[in-house]
Amino acid sequence: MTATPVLETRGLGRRFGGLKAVDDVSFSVPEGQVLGVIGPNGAGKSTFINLVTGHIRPTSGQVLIEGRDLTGAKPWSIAHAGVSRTFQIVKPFRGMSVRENVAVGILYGRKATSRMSQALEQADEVLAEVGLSRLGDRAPGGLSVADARRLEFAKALALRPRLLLLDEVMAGLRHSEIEPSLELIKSLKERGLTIIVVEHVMKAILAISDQVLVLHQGKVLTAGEPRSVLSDPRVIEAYLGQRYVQRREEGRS
Amino acid sequence: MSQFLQATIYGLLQGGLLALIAVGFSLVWGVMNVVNLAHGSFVILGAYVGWKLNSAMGLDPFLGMLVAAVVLFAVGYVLQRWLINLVINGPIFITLLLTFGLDLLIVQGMNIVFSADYRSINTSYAGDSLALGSVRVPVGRLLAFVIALVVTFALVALVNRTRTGLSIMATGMDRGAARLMGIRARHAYALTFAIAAALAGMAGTMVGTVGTFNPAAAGGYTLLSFVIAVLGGLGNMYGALVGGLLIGLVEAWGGQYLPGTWVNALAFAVLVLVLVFRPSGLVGRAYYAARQEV
Amino acid sequence: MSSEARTEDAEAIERAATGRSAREPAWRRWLPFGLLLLGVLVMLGLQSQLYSGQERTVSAIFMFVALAQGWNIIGGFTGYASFGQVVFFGIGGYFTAVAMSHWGFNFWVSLVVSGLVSAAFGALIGLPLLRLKGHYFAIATLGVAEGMREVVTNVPQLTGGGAGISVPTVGKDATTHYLGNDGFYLLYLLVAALSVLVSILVARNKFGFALRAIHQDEDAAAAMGVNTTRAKVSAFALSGLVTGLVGSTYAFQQVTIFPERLFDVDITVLMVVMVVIGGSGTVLGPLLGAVALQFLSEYLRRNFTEVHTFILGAIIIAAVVLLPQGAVNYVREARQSGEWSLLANVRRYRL
Amino acid sequence: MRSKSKSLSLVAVVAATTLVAAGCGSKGEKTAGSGGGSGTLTIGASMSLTGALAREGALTKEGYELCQDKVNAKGGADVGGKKVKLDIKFQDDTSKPDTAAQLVDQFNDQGVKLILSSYGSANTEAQASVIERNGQVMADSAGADNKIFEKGYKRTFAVLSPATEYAASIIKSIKELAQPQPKTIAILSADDGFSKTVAEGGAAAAKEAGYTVLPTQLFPNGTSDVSSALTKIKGDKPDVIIGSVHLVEGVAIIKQAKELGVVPSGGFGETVAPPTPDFAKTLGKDAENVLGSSQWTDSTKGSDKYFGTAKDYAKDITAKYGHAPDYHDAEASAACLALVLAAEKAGSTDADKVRDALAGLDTESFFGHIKFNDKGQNVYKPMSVIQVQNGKAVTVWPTDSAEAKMIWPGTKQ
Repeated sequence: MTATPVLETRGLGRRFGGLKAVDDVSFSVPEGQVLGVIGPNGAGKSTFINLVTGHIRPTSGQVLIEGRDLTGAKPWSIAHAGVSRTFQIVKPFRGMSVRENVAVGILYGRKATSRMSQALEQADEVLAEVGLSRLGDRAPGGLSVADARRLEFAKALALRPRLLLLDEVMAGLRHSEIEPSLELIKSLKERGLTIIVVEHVMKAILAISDQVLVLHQGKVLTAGEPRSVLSDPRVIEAYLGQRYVQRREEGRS
Repeated sequence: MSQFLQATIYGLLQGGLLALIAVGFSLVWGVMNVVNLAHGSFVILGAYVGWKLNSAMGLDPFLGMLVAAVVLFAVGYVLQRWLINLVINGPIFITLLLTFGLDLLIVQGMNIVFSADYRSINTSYAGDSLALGSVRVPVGRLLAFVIALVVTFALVALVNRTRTGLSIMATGMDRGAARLMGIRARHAYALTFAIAAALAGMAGTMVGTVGTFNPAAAGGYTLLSFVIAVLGGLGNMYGALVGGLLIGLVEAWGGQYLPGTWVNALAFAVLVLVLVFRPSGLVGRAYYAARQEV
Repeated sequence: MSSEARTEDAEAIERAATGRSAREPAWRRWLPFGLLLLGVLVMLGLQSQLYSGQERTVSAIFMFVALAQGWNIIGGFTGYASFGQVVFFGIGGYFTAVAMSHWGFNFWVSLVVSGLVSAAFGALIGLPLLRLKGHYFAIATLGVAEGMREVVTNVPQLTGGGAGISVPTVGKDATTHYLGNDGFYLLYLLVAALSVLVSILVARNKFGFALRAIHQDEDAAAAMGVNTTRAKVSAFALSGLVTGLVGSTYAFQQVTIFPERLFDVDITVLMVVMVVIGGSGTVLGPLLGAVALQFLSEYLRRNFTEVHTFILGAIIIAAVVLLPQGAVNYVREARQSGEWSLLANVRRYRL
Repeated sequence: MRSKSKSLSLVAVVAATTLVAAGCGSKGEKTAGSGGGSGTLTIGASMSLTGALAREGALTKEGYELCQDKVNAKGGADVGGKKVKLDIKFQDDTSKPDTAAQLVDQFNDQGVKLILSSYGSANTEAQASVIERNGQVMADSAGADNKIFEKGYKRTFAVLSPATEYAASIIKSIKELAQPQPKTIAILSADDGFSKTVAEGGAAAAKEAGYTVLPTQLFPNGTSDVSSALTKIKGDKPDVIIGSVHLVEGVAIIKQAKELGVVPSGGFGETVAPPTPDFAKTLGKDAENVLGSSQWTDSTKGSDKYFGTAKDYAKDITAKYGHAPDYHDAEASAACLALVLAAEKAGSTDADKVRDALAGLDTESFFGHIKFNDKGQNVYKPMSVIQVQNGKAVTVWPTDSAEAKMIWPGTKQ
């Protein structure tokens, strides 16, 4: 394919002392696709996101966003380049109302406005998208787990991103709560957003990913179309474990 | 040359004393993330205890400092257990302010009780000095230096080897986990603070023996403790020792070779540079570097 | 730290109450400015009621209002506890003294330039120091302030060193004639009003959002496109500007200034005490705190000549233990939760 | 937002009302406290009772209090033919110049025009400029730095000899009495304005006396570690070490000189440290034979109707405060005395009249001769040089009031 990918990494790596948290990761995400990233705990998934979003400087390799080399750029530059992310541990601005939380992204995001009232109005729109309208005046401290995750979503969307990185947005959610977020991601995809989803919830990965990337001990174990990747014996052995296979067998018969 | 040697000896001896003052400060900071602005007033309080015992009943300060240690231990325990623990979870300037209030209280209290007159503990021997060639080694400071080293090492041993010590460390590293292990954080904290106060008290008595003191002198020792704790890496007790000696030398040499009183600026310059370029301290990494509230 | 989190939650309830909806009526947007104006007018009216010396006493209150507001920008909104804030006071004061006595500047020029110089200094030391967090930042700034005092002491040919430096205020070499207590009352009132105005603007505009975001979570703020470095440095410079202006005014009022006083750590501590007791991160808190504490210490000094600092220490301790979140925030929370008991309040930070 | 604005207005009101209240409060004071004419002679005194200068501040207060007692014991001062009681209002300036100046202004509000100075040159200097502006009058008991008197102030009068005399008088006494005569003199000085002026005065006098003077070594004001300054001069083997110091640095010099084996062939001279009883108390036998200079000793010549002689004064202090008189006590009492005598001479408590009376004052007192030059300094009173002998400070110079012979050399090799 000729179109420049939204995100491309070349031999991206980061070592902490002796440990290689992320090691020589190269791949690319084409426009409008959803990439699922899986791997056991400590496989380097979050580090990988932090490298892409500039929260950690890579020790080797490159990060290209829509062809521009943004290796080692500061988080805010990355954000202005159209990449936004959620945090695995939600990071709401506790001193502010939910609405104001989102407004920050609108005031400083890619299409930044500096008119306060305008920003707050747009914030309400974003809250509506993720279904938090009714909570605009509340303090984030009081939100339920699900709503807190929705707020992370809203804050990320407030930047009007082209690429969205979701770091375990479904962790700790009940099944009933997972559905709506899946719907949300799908709708975003339909709007042409490119999305990277880091998840443990296989169901979610299968449901939404066009491609899946498996990290293991910082390296790319394999990548490709979801079902084939998930049935790859190395992946099963490294990550999913036998029980998962058995369940799938049972599921078939 | 002999000038340089003299300055070096003197700096080292002074540094040992400073280390003893700072090690407790550093421990408190490391374990409970409290910067105790009243630390210097503990030093002076200790000096007064030693002075009273000496002037009232002629007790030798190097014995008196043990009493000072006991008294300050009690004071420290009470303050932490029933006062500082009340705000220990607050943002940093809350604890800073509380200890500042304490400092006002103690210093002004000493002013009222002992008056602001300068005091000094007199011994027949502390002022004498051994002559090594052209260089003199003052007896009192030498004694203080040796004691400072011994006590510091004893403290390290206590913290690393005994159950109490371990409980303190554990609480410092992860209060939640420590509680699960059945350690009572309040008690552990109070102990830590008490130990720090006791050391400050001992050091104070020695300060009073080799020098002069009055309540107003408290602030200076708090500041020095800052510098040394940061140099050594907070909570790192050996670090505090190295930091103390280093500051002692820096000031002695600076005093020799810098014009005017530029030497005063030196300590702070070192402090800021270390913070900017090596925030975890010069000596390895601080035990509690992870606890910088990042 | 989880403890931090718990405390933030409490603040959250309160601050959320102030969360403005998009459809805020215009008159409310202008209310704070109106009230500020009203306050200034009241103070102007008050002047006629005061003896010259009382004017000076009240001027001291204005001075601390401005100092507290200055600290609040970096310490309250941004959450970086600067314990060397007095360095801006000192630099502002000494620049004015030196400019007026050596370089023949008149006061008004010196005032403005002193402010700018302090701001520049803030930016300069901000770049390296603002990478430090919590206590480390606090102590680094403290070190800068103490160090700067020694520097000033050691260049006597310029600053007069420990012997102090005098601004020419009478005779032919007086570049600006001394303002007298009436004049300084107005000048300090102006500076105080300015500081409050700055504070109001910061509290409600885009910049203030960035600072509050940084206070709460710096990573998240950066991820949302806030150039945290620029925001923090600007905040530090801005607080330096305000503090420097006060220092400059102080130097001219004192005529003769000394390093020990101009870089006196007690001044920093007073700023912090005032902000914390009043309520940090709010516009009103520092104002209240400064007024209250100045009245209190003045009253104590007059009536307990021997033991007033002792009492002040006790009061600070009590205040910190009972009202750790500051009066303003306490009232707001209490309004929200209906929990007015101070004892319940103590639990918040208790071990 | 709402709560914010509400309370904001609240503050404005609260502040306003409280301030107005304060205003009225002191309006009351004004009528009560104003000195002019009424039955009392009211004097305002801002003291350093807390903070860095608390010690000297306390002594100064003693001096002012004793003055009040003495004058009132005689039924008060005789102003314009009628006896008026002396009423000194004390306020704490917490050792801070700005507060000291502010207090002078506050006294002015209350109609208190006659002021007794705070302790130390910094505070006094800050006060002097305000005094000048308010048309008050100040008797300066402790601000000796000549700098204060170079400003052309007309309303501040210092009873004490100027700073330049402190070290110079020691040099003069050595020149006159010391046998064998020293050759090299080293001067160590604290880095505050007063001490530096003292050191300059000393150096000048020493050069004039034909001694070799080593470059002055500075150390921080109030430090208890002067080792580096001592190590620097050790090599040059000075015959006399002069310290321009306060008590704490003075003690440090003697202690650490011993530790470092710095032993001048002649002896030590340390301006104001040795005269204070604490000096000998703190240093024990090491204090022996150290020279010091004092504004006053109990053998100072002269007497006056309120305090009698210096010896009487010493008795009174000891009786009232249970310690031997410190020269700070005497300075303070003398300043107070000067104001009282001036008021009597003027026959009025009016500031301008008292000022003129002070300018023309020329009298003997327990403190020695009190007479001011046109700058307001008392240059007519010689300073006494004392020496610690057997744990007690005794006057050795000027010889006409000496209690003992100067022991020289003061140090045993």
